[in-house]
Amino acid sequence: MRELDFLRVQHLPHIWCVGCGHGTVLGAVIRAMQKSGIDQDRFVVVSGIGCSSRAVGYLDMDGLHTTHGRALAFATGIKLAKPDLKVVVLAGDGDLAAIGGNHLIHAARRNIGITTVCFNNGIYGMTSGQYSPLTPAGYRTTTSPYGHLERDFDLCNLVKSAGGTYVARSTVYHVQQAAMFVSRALAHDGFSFVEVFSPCPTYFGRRNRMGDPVRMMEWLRDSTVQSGAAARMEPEELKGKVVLGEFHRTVEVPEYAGSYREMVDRLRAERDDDGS
Amino acid sequence: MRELDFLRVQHLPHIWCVGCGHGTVLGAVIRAMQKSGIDQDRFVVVSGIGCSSRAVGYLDMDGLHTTHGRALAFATGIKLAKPDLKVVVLAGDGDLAAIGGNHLIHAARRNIGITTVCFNNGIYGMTSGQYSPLTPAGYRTTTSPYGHLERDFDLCNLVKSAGGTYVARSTVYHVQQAAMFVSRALAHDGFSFVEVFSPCPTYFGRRNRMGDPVRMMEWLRDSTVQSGAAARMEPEELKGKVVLGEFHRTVEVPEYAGSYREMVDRLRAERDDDGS
Amino acid sequence: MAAERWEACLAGSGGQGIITAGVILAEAAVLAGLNAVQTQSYGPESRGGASRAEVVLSEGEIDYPKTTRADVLLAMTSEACGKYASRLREGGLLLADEDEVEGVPEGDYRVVRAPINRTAREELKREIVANIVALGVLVAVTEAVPLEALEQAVLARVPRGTEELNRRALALGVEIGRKAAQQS
Amino acid sequence: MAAERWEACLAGSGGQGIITAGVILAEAAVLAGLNAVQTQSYGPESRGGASRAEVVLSEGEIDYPKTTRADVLLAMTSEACGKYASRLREGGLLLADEDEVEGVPEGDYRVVRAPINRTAREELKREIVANIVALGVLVAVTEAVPLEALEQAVLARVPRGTEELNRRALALGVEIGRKAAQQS
Amino acid sequence: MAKRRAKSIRINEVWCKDCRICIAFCQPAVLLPGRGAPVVDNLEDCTLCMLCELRCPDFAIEVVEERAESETEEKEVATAHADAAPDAG
Amino acid sequence: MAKRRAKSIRINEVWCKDCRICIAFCQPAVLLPGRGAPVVDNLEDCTLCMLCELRCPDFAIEVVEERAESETEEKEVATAHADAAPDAG
Amino acid sequence: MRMPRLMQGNEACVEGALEAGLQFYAGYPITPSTEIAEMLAERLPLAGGVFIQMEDEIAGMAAVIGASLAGMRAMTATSGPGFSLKQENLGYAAITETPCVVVNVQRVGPSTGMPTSAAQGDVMQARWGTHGDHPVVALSPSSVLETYLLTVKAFAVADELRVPVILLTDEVTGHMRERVVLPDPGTLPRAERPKEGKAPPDVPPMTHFGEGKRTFVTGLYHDDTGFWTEKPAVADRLIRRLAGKVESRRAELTMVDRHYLDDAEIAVLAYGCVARSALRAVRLARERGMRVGMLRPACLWPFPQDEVRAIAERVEAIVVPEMNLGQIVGEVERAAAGRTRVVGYSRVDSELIRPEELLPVLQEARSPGSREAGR
Amino acid sequence: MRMPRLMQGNEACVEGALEAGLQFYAGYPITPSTEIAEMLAERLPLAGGVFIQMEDEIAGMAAVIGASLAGMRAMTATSGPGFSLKQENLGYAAITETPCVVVNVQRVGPSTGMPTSAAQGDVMQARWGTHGDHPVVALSPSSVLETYLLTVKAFAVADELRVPVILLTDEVTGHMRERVVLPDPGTLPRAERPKEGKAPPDVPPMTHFGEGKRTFVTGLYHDDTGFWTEKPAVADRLIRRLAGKVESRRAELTMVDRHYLDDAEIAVLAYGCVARSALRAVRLARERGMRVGMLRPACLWPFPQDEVRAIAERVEAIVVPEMNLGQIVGEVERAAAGRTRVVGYSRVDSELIRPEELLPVLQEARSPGSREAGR
Ligand SMILES: Cc1ncc(C[n+]2csc(CCOP(=O)(O)OP(=O)(O)O)c2C)c(N)n1
Ligand SMILES: Cc1ncc(C[n+]2csc(CCOP(=O)(O)OP(=O)(O)O)c2C)c(N)n1
Ligand code: SF4
Ligand code: SF4
Ligand code: SF4
Ligand code: SF4
Repeated sequence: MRELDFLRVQHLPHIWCVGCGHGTVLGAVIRAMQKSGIDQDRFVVVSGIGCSSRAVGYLDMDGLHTTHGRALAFATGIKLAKPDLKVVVLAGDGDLAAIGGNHLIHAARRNIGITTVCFNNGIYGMTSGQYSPLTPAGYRTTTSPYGHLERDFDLCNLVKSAGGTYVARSTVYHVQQAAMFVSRALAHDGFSFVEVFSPCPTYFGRRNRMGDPVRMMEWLRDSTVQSGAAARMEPEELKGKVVLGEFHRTVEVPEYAGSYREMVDRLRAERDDDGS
Repeated sequence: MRELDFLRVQHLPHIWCVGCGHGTVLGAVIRAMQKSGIDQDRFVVVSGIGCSSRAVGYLDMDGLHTTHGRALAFATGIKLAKPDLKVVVLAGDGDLAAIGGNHLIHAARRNIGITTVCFNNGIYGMTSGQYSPLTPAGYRTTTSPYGHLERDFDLCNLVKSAGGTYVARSTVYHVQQAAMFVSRALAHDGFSFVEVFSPCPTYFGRRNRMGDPVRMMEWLRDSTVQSGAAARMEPEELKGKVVLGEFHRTVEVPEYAGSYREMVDRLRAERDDDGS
Repeated sequence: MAAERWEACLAGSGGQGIITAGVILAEAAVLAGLNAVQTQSYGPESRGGASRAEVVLSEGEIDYPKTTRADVLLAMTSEACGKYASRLREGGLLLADEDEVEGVPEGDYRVVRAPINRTAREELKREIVANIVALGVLVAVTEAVPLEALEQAVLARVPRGTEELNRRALALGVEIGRKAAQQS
Repeated sequence: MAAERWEACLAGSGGQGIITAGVILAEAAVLAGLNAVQTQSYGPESRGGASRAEVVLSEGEIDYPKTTRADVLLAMTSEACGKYASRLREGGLLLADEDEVEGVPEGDYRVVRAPINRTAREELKREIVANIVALGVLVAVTEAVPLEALEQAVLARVPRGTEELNRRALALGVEIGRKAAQQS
Repeated sequence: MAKRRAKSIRINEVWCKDCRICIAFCQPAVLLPGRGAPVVDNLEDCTLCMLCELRCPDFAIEVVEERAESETEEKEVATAHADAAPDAG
Repeated sequence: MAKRRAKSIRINEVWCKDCRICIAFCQPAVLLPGRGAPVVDNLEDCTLCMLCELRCPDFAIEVVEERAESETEEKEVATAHADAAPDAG
Repeated sequence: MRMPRLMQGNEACVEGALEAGLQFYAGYPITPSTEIAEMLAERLPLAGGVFIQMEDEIAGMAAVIGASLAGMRAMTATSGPGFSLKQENLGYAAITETPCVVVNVQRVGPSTGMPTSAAQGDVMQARWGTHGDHPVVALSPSSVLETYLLTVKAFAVADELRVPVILLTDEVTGHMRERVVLPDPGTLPRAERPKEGKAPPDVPPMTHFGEGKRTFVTGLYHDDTGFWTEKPAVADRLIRRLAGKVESRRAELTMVDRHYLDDAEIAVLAYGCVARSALRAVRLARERGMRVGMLRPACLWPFPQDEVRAIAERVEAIVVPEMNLGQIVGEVERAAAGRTRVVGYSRVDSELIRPEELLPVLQEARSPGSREAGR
Repeated sequence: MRMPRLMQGNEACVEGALEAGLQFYAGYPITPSTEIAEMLAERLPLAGGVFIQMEDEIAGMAAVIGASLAGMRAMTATSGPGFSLKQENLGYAAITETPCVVVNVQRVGPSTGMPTSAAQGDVMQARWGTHGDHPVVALSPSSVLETYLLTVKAFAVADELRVPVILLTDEVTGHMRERVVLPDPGTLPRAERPKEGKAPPDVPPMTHFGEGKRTFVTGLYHDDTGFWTEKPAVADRLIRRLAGKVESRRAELTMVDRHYLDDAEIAVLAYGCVARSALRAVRLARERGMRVGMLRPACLWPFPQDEVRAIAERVEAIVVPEMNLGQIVGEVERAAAGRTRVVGYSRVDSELIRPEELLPVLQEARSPGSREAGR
């Protein structure tokens, strides 16, 4: 398996549970990286804290496992310091959208050249199953024992509204699509965001009668619909379905780290002209 | 002036600069409150830190002047503790959208019954003029001396995407419209958000050749367009213009504090039934 | 039954219900009027890595809450056995799964082996109740708590609808425990 | 010129350029080879509330950086005058705006009044240079720093294009300062 | 209904910061710059659009309508109260 | 081009956690549950869709294509390496 | 007295909070405190209260303060990283005199550290974690029962003094299950928030939002009306009163257990889970004929300096074992002020200190030089 | 030597940082530190570096660490509220051994407090603000020139020891303008980050992102490869090494000024802006014939305990004036360990302590009982 070239195999098997989707997302990310043609040593992967965030430890490349929710803020420092590096953030929905929500919208607003992959399992896995901002209403978690009352974000829509310039969603069931989106995200010059549904059978599954990993995969298959198909469906039919696809892509907005470098170069050239 | 009934007049004149729009926004908010028919003693006004956030000190009602950026999180506690109170957050663009951005999107997601008025001057006034997430690209501030490189949020769009159920924008030039939007926001059961452009002649103005308060008002007049008119304009014409109007209003989403109370009542009724 | 201070260490891998077993044992002791403390140790990968529960029983005050010189070690895996055998006091009891634990380290303690997992898997068709079988074995061999208290504690903690299964698991555990004790 | 330790307190309201005046005075001192420290005090409403600059000059080390017993107090408003007059040392100099400051508190100090704001407003048509006029007055009366150094410091700090205005403001300040000193 | 007209325009000179917004956007040019606060020039032209009052950032200008006698009295009190402590905050 | 077929399906039993996702979604039912890891039942039916490998959360299953000799060799090394330290982390 | 039962430390905290009249919980999950949130998510709605999981710890602390100001008894629970994030708003609670309880179930730090293991590394942070001078009350239980009792106490102190109170527990105490016999409901003292006319001179009466009092609350320095001020004299009075209201009640807040101190030559000072190890070590030492005693403070802040000073007068050494690199030992040194030798002992590898390992330390403390004490 | 010029404290910090090779600044505006950001927004791009204003202080600290790990010299500046928010990531910098400089221009706390006034209320927070045990180096300048010098030093220490270094200044020192003569560029010592083969035994060599080393960095306990571990022995080694690398360099890090101590009966220990008041008070006291001397630590953490102890042996009392309710005075008490009387003096009304007000305190320290010292 070529994927193993990008893994610190000495640390496998990984800590993830039986049937946890995070390993599948990681595989998709690796294949997209390998397809990108970018040298393994030009990547820096950055994460927060959570089961998903451990992914960066398994990748055999520069990696930064930061504090909970802050991956994008650390990544912003790296990208601005070394704009030539390909900075990739891998983290969970809790990490990116709960405690890290502010960094997400601001990174998107700046359109900084970071590719973010959100491992969305709709729950806090690492801390054993509390609700996250991506837990759909009505589902049970340890902190919503009577069914969740809050609505979940449409994270792709949020990132787009905040200013992200490549935005897409897929699932580990649709693993090839997920890899394709990540690979387009990597090719994109600007803030790119891919949300991948990744089951947590242990906590999300068990509490919601889907403890079997296979059952969770079926759920991903049955509760989602591709954007193309969705466009042809009635609102009624779409109820309870999540739409997958590429939602936004624009190349008209300048990437931030590049703009900054340009400004620096311009200012220094002006100064040198003045000086001469 | 009826407005004075809602002010702690002993603390006037307020600290705001000559021509600062914050006093005008405050006046509009007061008139909307008075029009709402809600008892003065049923309001709690909550703010963060900034020139604008001082507004809550001048209002003669329950008021909470919190830490920078956290107004909505404090307000959430108040609303959940006493759902019958009318909780109103008054704060600046820096407070709400920079450090407080996460609380803003989560309050919107929960659709908690808080009315938020953003005093948007596109700058940090209190700390003397650094850029904010609402500073438009290209403008000069003390921390963007060469012209601002980042894009600003479309805050109304962001709040709508996050889940807010009443979203509108106006300016102090259009002060009557601003008051009308705030008054509709107060009437709305759910998370309501009104962005009001409010000039900071001292810092935003002076750095951008608009130090004169009158000049800033003209700028608000000339750089904005009403949504009705905007709908009939070509994209070319709209360039550089900010659209004003009501952008979103839905009553289909339940208000969070109310839903929570309902759940509590249901659970307790069930338990009591069990017990009998 | 425990008099002064009696210590048990229950060790296996995550997902084997080791901690639940420890809790039930402590609860049984409380039901029986004893003082009890139960502690545990687990890693972030609680769903796979090593897992350990410690139970201290006494008729009096329990100061230090963890085991120091365990009276009993229940080892559900080889790894657990190798790691914790040294915690046994001289003359203590090492209770090992007959199939899963290979090669018991040398030491001054009594070794009892019982087919805990096999019984759960084959007799009860539910590997998940191995922990209850283990409790049956442990209490049969040590008489740390009265069996009635143990049964009551088991039934109070297991999910509704599984009472019968667990009752049987406990009974089978006691049975193989007695048998094993005689053989050892 | 300042020998041991010379202290000035400049007080007025926000927006009057009081702090700038303090900075310029300190810079002039540095240009003249003196040691100088300038500190300030301001509230959040810096654009309206009270504003104060303190300048300490010395030929040697300056330990405590604020005024304790000021040699000079420049008071641009009545409020400032009332608030800080007590900081003057015995025999110190109170320099007050002739029109803005009403009723100088009693004390053992010399009082000099000059039409600082009026000169800026009427002679120079720019109230904003009142601080520079004040500096002229202050240095004319006290000779705390050489006038050339002061002019150099003023010109180095004012916005480009306003040099001539400020030069005139300074000259007028010196003029009314000398006149006022004679009269007092 | 009789034509509505302004009885007076009151300016709180202690609160007014002389930003001149009221002056600049008054269509009939009722107000003129003064020393530190606007002055009312031709009251009779006032159309009672109220924008000066609504836009004033300092609650410092009040347009009093001819008829609204009783309401005015009430306000008098509040304004006086306000003047009593002009330098707090 | 010759019809592509699987040469072998290798399962890393140390890494495999027996989630059975590979088994459940294999259309031609090539794989069957085993003791602790899937077993290959009828290799010949494999359509080389690769979904089992792509979806495996544990990098534990590899479908080796008939022709891809050289590439396979390479991997052998990596897999061996992996097995060397199965309990780290 | 209620039935004996086996109870987890975190559960005892929940039971104590509910007994104290908890109505509002806002927090953010973090190991090893999460059980508190989870149990309250289930229990609070049934008690007519409110549970909310906020977007982060900062928001959790903020919502707690908001709810408390609206009149509810409110708390949050967290562990190291979350405790660090709550610091700014903890200071806000202090300056605004908002009663609330913050539970920190300590784990190994710094940073993410070892999330599932116990430590006592946040003791000094509990005292000094937020910027600026501020009063702190921090209680530290050593058993499951005491977790219950101190939780009830925490609410009483918070309400009475209008201060945030920190319950500083640890992974061992929080996750340990222990036989407890809880006191009957309603038998433990509960305090009311000070009301107009019934408030002590140094704690202002509290009005809540929605009571028609037009209450204004700010984190700026403020005068007696609550409005901001920059007047130095008012500022001085405020900050000294805030510190003073805790400082002047040092005696009432001090809670210490004494064991075998009467004839002791060596005293051990230990708190939290380590006190369990220490007590056993003391007993083992006594068995070996050493005259060792123990002082266990259950209230760490304010620190029981007078009690320590008194003991320092009488013993040859005070040994302070901690699961950190030496935090409370510094306070002991300060209180002892040279009157006796103070010997720290640190264990920072995530394992609870074992009684046996303290014996050589005690030995060494009695006759220094025989071995290198501490590690 | 360069031309004399009048320079602001915050400006000196900027000049020092640029002299030290600063390449990256990320922060969030806050009074009274903002000038640092504003000047760097102008200067850094011209120097080829990067300035960014982040969405909050947490992000500012995070970006600084990220940039440092990518090889840039990086810093941030803030004041109390922001310093509280940065605590979690400060601990992350400590455990990941990421060099960086954090400037805290202290203002009056707690909470929003008095934003435009000076205090020294964050001194203990600088030591203990983040959860868990962690090493801290904190420098505190008393003048504009020293702000420059200590900023350069801060970067040198950060790079050499791979630690975050805190520059603890205050509103007075930060906003004060003073005549300075800066040393010639390049004349002050600069350190390099430890490299493979050239690293001291207790500071691991540093590799940066983008160097092809596949560096892995985590805030979990980790082994020498940087990978997470839960092994107690490895954890123990890590945390003790982290603390030890600063502790073992206590002597090198200690920087104290001594004034008139030779024959002193009373010593004053003061730091930061208050040292200016204290020095004048000492001189005034000498004029009045009192034998008073002064010790001024410029490095507060690690605290110069040996120096204090040595003085405690010789004087009748040590007076510690601070613009807080008594923070460093606790360290002095601890170090003095009963060898001399320690007298604190607090001023917390936002005004700089005046030399005259210290005279009665000194008097009282010499002959206790004559009046109530302190306030
Ligand atoms: C500041 C802070 N708060 C809380 C935690 C505890 N914590 C660790 S991971 C996590 C959430 C994990 O959820 P997610 O990011 O969705 O990842 P998953 O584990 O589900 O993959 C939480 C709350 C922490 N480590 N730090
Ligand atoms: C945690 C924290 N960070 C920074 C500050 C400093 N600060 C005070 S107000 C403010 C921004 C004000 O901008 P905005 O909210 O837009 O209000 P405005 O003053 O422009 O009305 C900042 C950065 C603070 N008080 N607390
Ligand atoms: S707890 Fe959930 S998210 Fe975490 S490893 Fe297990 S399945 Fe995956
Ligand atoms: S600084 Fe700007 S925002 Fe603040 S009061 Fe002045 S004009 Fe208003
Ligand atoms: S998908 Fe992978 S882990 Fe799951 S059973 Fe198949 S080979 Fe094993
Ligand atoms: S490659 Fe496809 S057909 Fe072949 S075994 Fe895997 S899932 Fe089945």
